[in-house]
Amino acid sequence: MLDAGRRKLVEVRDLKMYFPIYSGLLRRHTGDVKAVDGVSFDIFEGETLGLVGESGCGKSTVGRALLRLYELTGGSVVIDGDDVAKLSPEALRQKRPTMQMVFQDPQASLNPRMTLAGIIGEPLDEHTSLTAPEKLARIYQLMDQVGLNRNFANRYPHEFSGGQRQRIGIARALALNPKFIVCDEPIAALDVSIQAQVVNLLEELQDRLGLTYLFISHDLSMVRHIADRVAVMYLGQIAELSPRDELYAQPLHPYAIALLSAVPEPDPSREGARQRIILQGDVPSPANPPKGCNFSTRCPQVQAICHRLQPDLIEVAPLRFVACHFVQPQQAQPAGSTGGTEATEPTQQGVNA
Amino acid sequence: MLTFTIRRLLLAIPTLLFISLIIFLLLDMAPGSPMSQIPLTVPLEVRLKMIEALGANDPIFFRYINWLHKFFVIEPLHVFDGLFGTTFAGDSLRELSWQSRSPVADVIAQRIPQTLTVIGMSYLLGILIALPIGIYSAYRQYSWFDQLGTFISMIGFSVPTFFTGVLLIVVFSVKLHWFPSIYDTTLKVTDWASFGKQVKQMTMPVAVLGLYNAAQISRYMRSSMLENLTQDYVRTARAKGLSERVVVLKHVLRNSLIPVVTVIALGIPTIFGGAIITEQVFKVNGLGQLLITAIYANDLPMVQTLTFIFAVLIVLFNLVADILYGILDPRIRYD
Amino acid sequence: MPDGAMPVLDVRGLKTVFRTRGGEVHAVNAVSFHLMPGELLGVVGESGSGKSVTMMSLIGLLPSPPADVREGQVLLGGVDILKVSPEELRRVRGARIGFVFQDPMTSLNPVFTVGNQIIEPLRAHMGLNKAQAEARAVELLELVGIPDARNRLRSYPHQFSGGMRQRVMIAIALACDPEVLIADEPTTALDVTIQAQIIELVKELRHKLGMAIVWITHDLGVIAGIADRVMVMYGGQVVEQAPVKDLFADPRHPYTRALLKTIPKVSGVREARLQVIDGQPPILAGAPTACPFRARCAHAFARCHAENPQRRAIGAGRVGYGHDVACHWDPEATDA
Amino acid sequence: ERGADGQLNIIYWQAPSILNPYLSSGTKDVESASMVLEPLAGFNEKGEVIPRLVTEVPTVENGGVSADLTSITWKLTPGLLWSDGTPVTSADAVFTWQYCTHPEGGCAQAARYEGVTSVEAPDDLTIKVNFAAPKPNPYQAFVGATSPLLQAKQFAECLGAKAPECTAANFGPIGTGPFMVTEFKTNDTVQMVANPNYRDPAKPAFASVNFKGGGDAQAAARSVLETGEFDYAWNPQLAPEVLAGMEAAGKGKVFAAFGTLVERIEINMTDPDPALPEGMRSTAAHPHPILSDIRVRQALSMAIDRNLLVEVGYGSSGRATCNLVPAPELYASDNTGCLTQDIEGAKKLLEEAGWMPGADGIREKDGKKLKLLYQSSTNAVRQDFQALVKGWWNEIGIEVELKNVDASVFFGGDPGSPDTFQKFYADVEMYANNFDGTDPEPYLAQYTCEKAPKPESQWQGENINRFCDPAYDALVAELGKTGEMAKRGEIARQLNDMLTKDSFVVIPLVDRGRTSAASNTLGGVVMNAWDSELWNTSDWYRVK
Amino acid sequence: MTDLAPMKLDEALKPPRNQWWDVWDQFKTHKGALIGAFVLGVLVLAVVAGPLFWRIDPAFIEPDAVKMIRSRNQGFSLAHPFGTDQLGRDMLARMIAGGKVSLAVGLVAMLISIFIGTTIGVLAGYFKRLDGPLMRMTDLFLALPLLPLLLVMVMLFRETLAGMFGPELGTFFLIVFAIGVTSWMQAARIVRGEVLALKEREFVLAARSIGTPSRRVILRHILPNVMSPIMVAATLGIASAIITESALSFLGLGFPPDFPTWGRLLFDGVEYMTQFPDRVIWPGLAISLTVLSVNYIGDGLRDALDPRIRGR
Ligand SMILES: Nc1ncnc2c1ncn2[C@@H]1O[C@H](COP(=O)(O)OP(=O)(O)OP(=O)(O)O)[C@@H](O)[C@H]1O
Ligand SMILES: Nc1ncnc2c1ncn2[C@@H]1O[C@H](COP(=O)(O)OP(=O)(O)OP(=O)(O)O)[C@@H](O)[C@H]1O
Ligand SMILES: [Mg+2]
Ligand SMILES: [Mg+2]
Repeated sequence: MLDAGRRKLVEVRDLKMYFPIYSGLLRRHTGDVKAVDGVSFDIFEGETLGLVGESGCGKSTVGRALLRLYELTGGSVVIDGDDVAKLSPEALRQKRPTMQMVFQDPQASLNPRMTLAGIIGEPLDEHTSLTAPEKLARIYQLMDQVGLNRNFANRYPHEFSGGQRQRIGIARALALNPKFIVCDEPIAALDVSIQAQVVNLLEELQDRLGLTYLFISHDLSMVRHIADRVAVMYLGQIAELSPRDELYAQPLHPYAIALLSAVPEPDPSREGARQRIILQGDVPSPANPPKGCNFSTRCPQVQAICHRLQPDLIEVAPLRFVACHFVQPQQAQPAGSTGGTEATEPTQQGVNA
Repeated sequence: MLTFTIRRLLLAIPTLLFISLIIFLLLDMAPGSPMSQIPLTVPLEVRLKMIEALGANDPIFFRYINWLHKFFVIEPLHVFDGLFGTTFAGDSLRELSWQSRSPVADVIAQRIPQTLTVIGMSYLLGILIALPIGIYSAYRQYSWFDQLGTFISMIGFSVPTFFTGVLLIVVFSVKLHWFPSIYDTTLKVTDWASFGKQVKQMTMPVAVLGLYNAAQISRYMRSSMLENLTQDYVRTARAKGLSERVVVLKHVLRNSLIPVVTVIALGIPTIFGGAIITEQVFKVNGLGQLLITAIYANDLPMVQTLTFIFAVLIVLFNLVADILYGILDPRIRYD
Repeated sequence: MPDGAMPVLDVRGLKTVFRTRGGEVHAVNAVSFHLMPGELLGVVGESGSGKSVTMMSLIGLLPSPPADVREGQVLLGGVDILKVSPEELRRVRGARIGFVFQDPMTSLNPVFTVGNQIIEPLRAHMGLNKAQAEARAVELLELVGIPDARNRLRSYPHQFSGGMRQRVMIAIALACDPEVLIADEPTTALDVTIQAQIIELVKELRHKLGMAIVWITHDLGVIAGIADRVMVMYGGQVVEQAPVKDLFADPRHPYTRALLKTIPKVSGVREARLQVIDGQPPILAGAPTACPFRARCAHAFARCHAENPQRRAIGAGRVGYGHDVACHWDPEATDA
Repeated sequence: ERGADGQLNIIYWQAPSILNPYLSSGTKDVESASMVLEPLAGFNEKGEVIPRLVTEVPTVENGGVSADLTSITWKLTPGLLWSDGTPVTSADAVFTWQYCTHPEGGCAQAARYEGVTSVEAPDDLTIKVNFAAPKPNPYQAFVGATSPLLQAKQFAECLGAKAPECTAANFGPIGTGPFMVTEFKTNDTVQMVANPNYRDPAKPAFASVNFKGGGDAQAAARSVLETGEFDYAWNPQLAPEVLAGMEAAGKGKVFAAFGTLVERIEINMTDPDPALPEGMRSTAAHPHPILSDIRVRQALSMAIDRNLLVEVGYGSSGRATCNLVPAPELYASDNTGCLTQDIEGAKKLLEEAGWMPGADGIREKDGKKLKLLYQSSTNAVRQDFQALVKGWWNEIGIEVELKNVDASVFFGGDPGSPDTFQKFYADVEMYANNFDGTDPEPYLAQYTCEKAPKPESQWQGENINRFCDPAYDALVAELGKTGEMAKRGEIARQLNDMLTKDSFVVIPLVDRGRTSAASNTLGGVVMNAWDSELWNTSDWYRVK
Repeated sequence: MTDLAPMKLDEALKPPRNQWWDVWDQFKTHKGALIGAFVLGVLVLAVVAGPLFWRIDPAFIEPDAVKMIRSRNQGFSLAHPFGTDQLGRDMLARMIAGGKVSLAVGLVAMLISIFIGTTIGVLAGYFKRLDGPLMRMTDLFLALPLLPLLLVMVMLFRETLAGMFGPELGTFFLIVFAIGVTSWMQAARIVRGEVLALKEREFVLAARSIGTPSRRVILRHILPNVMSPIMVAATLGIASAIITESALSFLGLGFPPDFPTWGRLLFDGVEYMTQFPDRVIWPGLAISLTVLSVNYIGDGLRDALDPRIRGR
């Protein structure tokens, strides 16, 4: 499925996005919220990369930084050959049509005072010089594409259901025939029965138009459904980046393990039998991340080294990248044994503690 | 919070210096001279001499620096001397009004009490009236009470105080003889009788201004309440089984008051600015009247000082509003 | 399920209507259910199906106007609390029925300390003095697993993470040892690891305190993990009701079936395309005269358009106590 | 009996800002101070000089004034005391003179001591004032409320540049008047009590005075006439019918006295055209294209019904006048020719001047419209006058544009402002002026050529209308040399006529009286237009 | 998947229409706004068309002295329904003439002040760099003494404007400009606050992700959403502009003195209040009616501009 010869559409290297904290009498720059702290990954053309992690770990920031909605603190983001981080404003504007975004909250991301036609038409106004009838035709075409009734063109966002609103957002993203779309939790605010509609639509469009997605979500089951590869983020860094099936079958990073175990299954028989790993404590503040491994404060398998050294994201198995001291290339075994009950015991395998 | 405050105060200094310069230039540019109220019978040469004696002919830059020096060095020293009986100020020349030739600071200090009592009272009264009205209007939105409130506050906005003030005087002083039409600034409250007198003479100006302020603040209160009445935590409070009174007057009110309190704080400098027309109508002779007479007489030192104090208050109460916000709303922290 | 025991809460034929400019919205339509002591009833259904309105109608939390609780009885310990005076109802709220709301971010008053908000119902209902109430508040916070409870009493909600706030909400709901706890989507806004923490907490508390719980959610996964019995709502009505195992094993209503299929799984076979329920949720204008699901139902037939189906029992048992469904279509008949 | 009548309440709607008339010549300041500070002699309601601190008024006849008119000698009444109990001596007068003539002092009353070379005190009670040149009118220094005696002891440290720093003295001068200050709040109130050392032990009748300032004319009038809160209100300048309505309440009356204050229209003899470069506008280099013609000016005057103006604006406190100097009798010309309105005559004059009615009723000449800009200061009565005069001028075919300017700007004299009355960037303007005391010489001398405001002199100058006639200048010079009263009167009348009925560069409208409102319970009020109107507060009493 | 398949186009497709029609449709349903619009319409009509029917010149004074004296201060009569003033001028004609000025000044000055306030508020809220300087400038304007400021403006611009547009129009521009320039601060403060919040909303981010330049983000997304506080400021602005104008003309900074305005008529009338109360009642009523109706129109417009409220 992931042949090495496929073209990399997006290459992210050591992406850093810090939000400055100013304090003191003279508003001196005293620290940073390290929302994203050195993230590297590639997205191949036509693939969907899932990005999961708990709230506040920096997923949205990665997505936004990719499209340069923020000015990056460091690193490079090459999309289709151009380093987005270094483009001039005008060049960036020219580049915008190739990369688009679908937002988390369909209500919030639509201007309540614009009609559907106005919203979908906005990118056309900005980047094309279509005549009014051509524009209208294109709007209708887009509406058809995402399954919105043409009669809705004059309606306002509040007159739509959540699923329909998200379709508007998708239509807007599609308007300029982008190659790459960042979907920032496009389904989180939607009802279950509508989530499926939107996910199906995204998949269908991908098949039809050959789109590339970065699919951000904290719904692991949905990511499993849609993504080809999945990156698990924790506190501004990638903990694990693996092909989907391998990850769900056998997560390697302790955080990935805990995360997957926490997902409830809609099946009482299995749900009752499952062992959950309940993480203790809260996520540390990204303004003041722990020394060493970011996950060291909550990790069930924490050891002394974790508090000292920050693990690198290394390829432990073909196409599987993990940032954990206890997961090393020679044996792609999950950190700790699979049994949740023993989770607190440090793993013996392959680690010379 | 403390560093925030200090930082803002430090930042305020260049701002205020700039403002003072602008005011100075503006006043200097304004037409009119300190001689405008001197009778035409005074011959020209005498006028020129008088202007020279006032120092109004010195170069503007010199006058500005001079003013700054007096305002920031000499006057504070005098205040210090006055408080502690020291003599740091020596006999350096204080900032003198061109009109009365007395130190500007003394005149202002003399005016503050009556302005504060009358205008301050009316502001207080306005708040006291406005809050319950705003709360109830919002709680019963679109009820007749609410509609009437809107109507009256709109009238309150649209009818100027020079009209309402005179109307009150005609009705209550001339026709009914209930209240004096002229405010006695020399009245000292020493016993119940003089207190009664004071209350009597304050009634009308306070009422006129109070109603005007009330109209304004009640609008803010209402919209703020409306916003908070539909919040989720109100439902939580009800689900806890709290009585309606506690829900509205504790949970909703506390949240609604936050923006209103800051609006009120931002309005306080206007108290010190005096209500020029109201003071004039009721002859209160507070800071507003002082400013207007000084402007008419082109008394630059007085106008400059008053306006600058006003600017300081505006900047200060901007800060106070921010700090109040931080105190009242635990979500906001300045550091 | 303790058969023959008295239900703590028995709701019969509840009907709630909103009066709006565009006409009446029949948000809750003849909803009946009961709750046994110590039982956890899961309520699922898509957005707008009337789950929240049903629960809020019970204890008069809906603003009136526009809401109007028209018909029905809500028997709490045998007393119809829809008929009692506002003052008495107030004494039920918080004291005998605890409520946990969906959004932990906005459901706590941002300007009062957490302690203050926990103490409020304690003082209102149990007549504790300040010191006693505080002691009890510490106990409660410890119960819901907030470390350093004594100090955290003085914190404000924004100083807590979402999961901690939701725990505080639960602590408030539990404050007066209510017989019934109604949790309206308590974990929807939280992410999975925190959700898992909360679910563990509720399971534990149920065992400790033995109260009856209504748990509203969209997430069938959560239901599968904790519920004893499940009630499925659609279009303001109860369309299916069954013990949790039965429901997942043998869903009867087409909506329930569709719902179970739309959800992707974390394990097992990965489906190529997700099932979707086509069409839009019904508009609840006017009293229902037909099945609310008819427009989206693959099995709809003439009767569905003419008559609103009544709940009928599947197999043995009364409606409401075993497995029941409100549908004209009989899968066994057709499948056969 | 002193102090028997309780409190006297006076309201001035312009509040006094200082009680030293040498530092401010504002009416409010001079008059409030006049209850405390006294000159050697004053004027009575007829304009006659009366003794105050001296035994008699010196004249040439009684030898007090030297025959060559170069000195005047005053004899203080023996035994006079300041309110602090110290004796009044001639040294105080010498000091007062020094005080006001100090080069750095900026004395507001310096004009009063003009021409005085020295003031001598040969003994404690004798004051000799020497003049540089013969002074036909020697009653300037130490005469009238504007040049009272200061106590040398109190002001000793306040000479010259130090004058403004003596706030305590300026706010509470020690005087010889019937009252002494107990508290002064600048621009607000003055509290006074009867002076225990006042020379007449029976006076004043009032024990204390509450002198309130601020507000507006209407409120002041109301407080006396309608509510009775105050006994005396200064200058209740209100529409006559409003004032009449207030008087109807029966609590008080309005008093008027006529002096020399004349409301007039001044004609701009130079061209104020905005098209002219700055520095050329309203200067003698460019005579006025329309108003240089005397027939037009006369027509303007003839079209005005002065009696109606009086009726509308002043009622009993005004009189129609054709003279710039309406009083005293000696100097007042008998000119009444303008009092009857003559619209037809005015029209005829304009036609003679070549101004023919145009299509829209506006007269034209050589394609130029007869259009005037008429400015005045902001004041309700003046605006009514403007409206009325505009109506009449319209009637005779003149288009009029009105403009009003805030008084503080109009009279402010700021050379930077285009709106001052000196700059006169308008065709005609209206204001009132008068002269101090009874001698019109300096007043008439204002209209000499060299006194025209011009850019070179920063637009300072008193010859507002830029009238320039060598004959007039010569006559003014002659007046300055003439000592004989009858002759002086004749010359003055001639000068007055040259400005008014001979040339119509000044169009006098109304001789405005001074008014005040006094309660019916206040006795002894005698309005005085020649001196402070509070000149005889020592005689005021409560009517029981 | 009926929902996803291309829909049959059942009705004849209406092309997207101008959204102002929707605003109007909603506005029509707001009762208060309609009454307000009606009253304001009547007032505007009265002052615009009034002179056609009521042909008395507002400045006309009986030239004949005797007649003039008799015509002063009259009460109601058929010849003068609103009576006459102290110079015998017809009050109705003056009310009509005054209304024209007052309404025009109120509206235009309000527009200017709202325009400045909104611009400053939006810029300060949207561009972080401008925030500090612009807000300090707001403080400065709040602190500046109004009267000297106006005097300076009059001094600097009166002649030039009068030269360009004639005395009346020139004064009009000067006055509306003066009032506008000195009354925008409140609006700026409010708008800035709103913009700061709006800027963080996702739809603004969405517009940026499309590549919409800041200028159009502001015009298209920010401005329409700060409409409602602007409306409130605008309603209050009209009232204060009308009153301020009267204060200005009283100070001689305003229109030529024979030019009636409502504010000035009210001010002048106060002197005669006890004897001829109708002299204050008419202008007072006119001002209040204007302000009230503008307020209700503002309410209606605010609702109409908000599509979420629309159609409820
Ligand atoms: N503009 C900003 N200024 C300062 N801090 C920010 C800003 N935006 C985000 N952060 C911080 O950066 C961190 C990552 O935020 P981000 O929104 O990327 O999280 P997320 O993974 O998308 O979370 P969620 O699932 O809740 O959307 C958070 O701690 C957040 O508080
Ligand atoms: N105040 C109201 N006025 C009118 N209709 C209302 C009101 N509140 C709720 N409704 C309607 O009642 C119906 C039921 O709403 P309810 O909130 O109970 O849904 P829910 O099942 O809780 O949905 P969710 O899962 O989104 O919370 C909805 O159709 C809703 O539109
Ligand atoms: Mg996010
Ligand atoms: Mg709900």
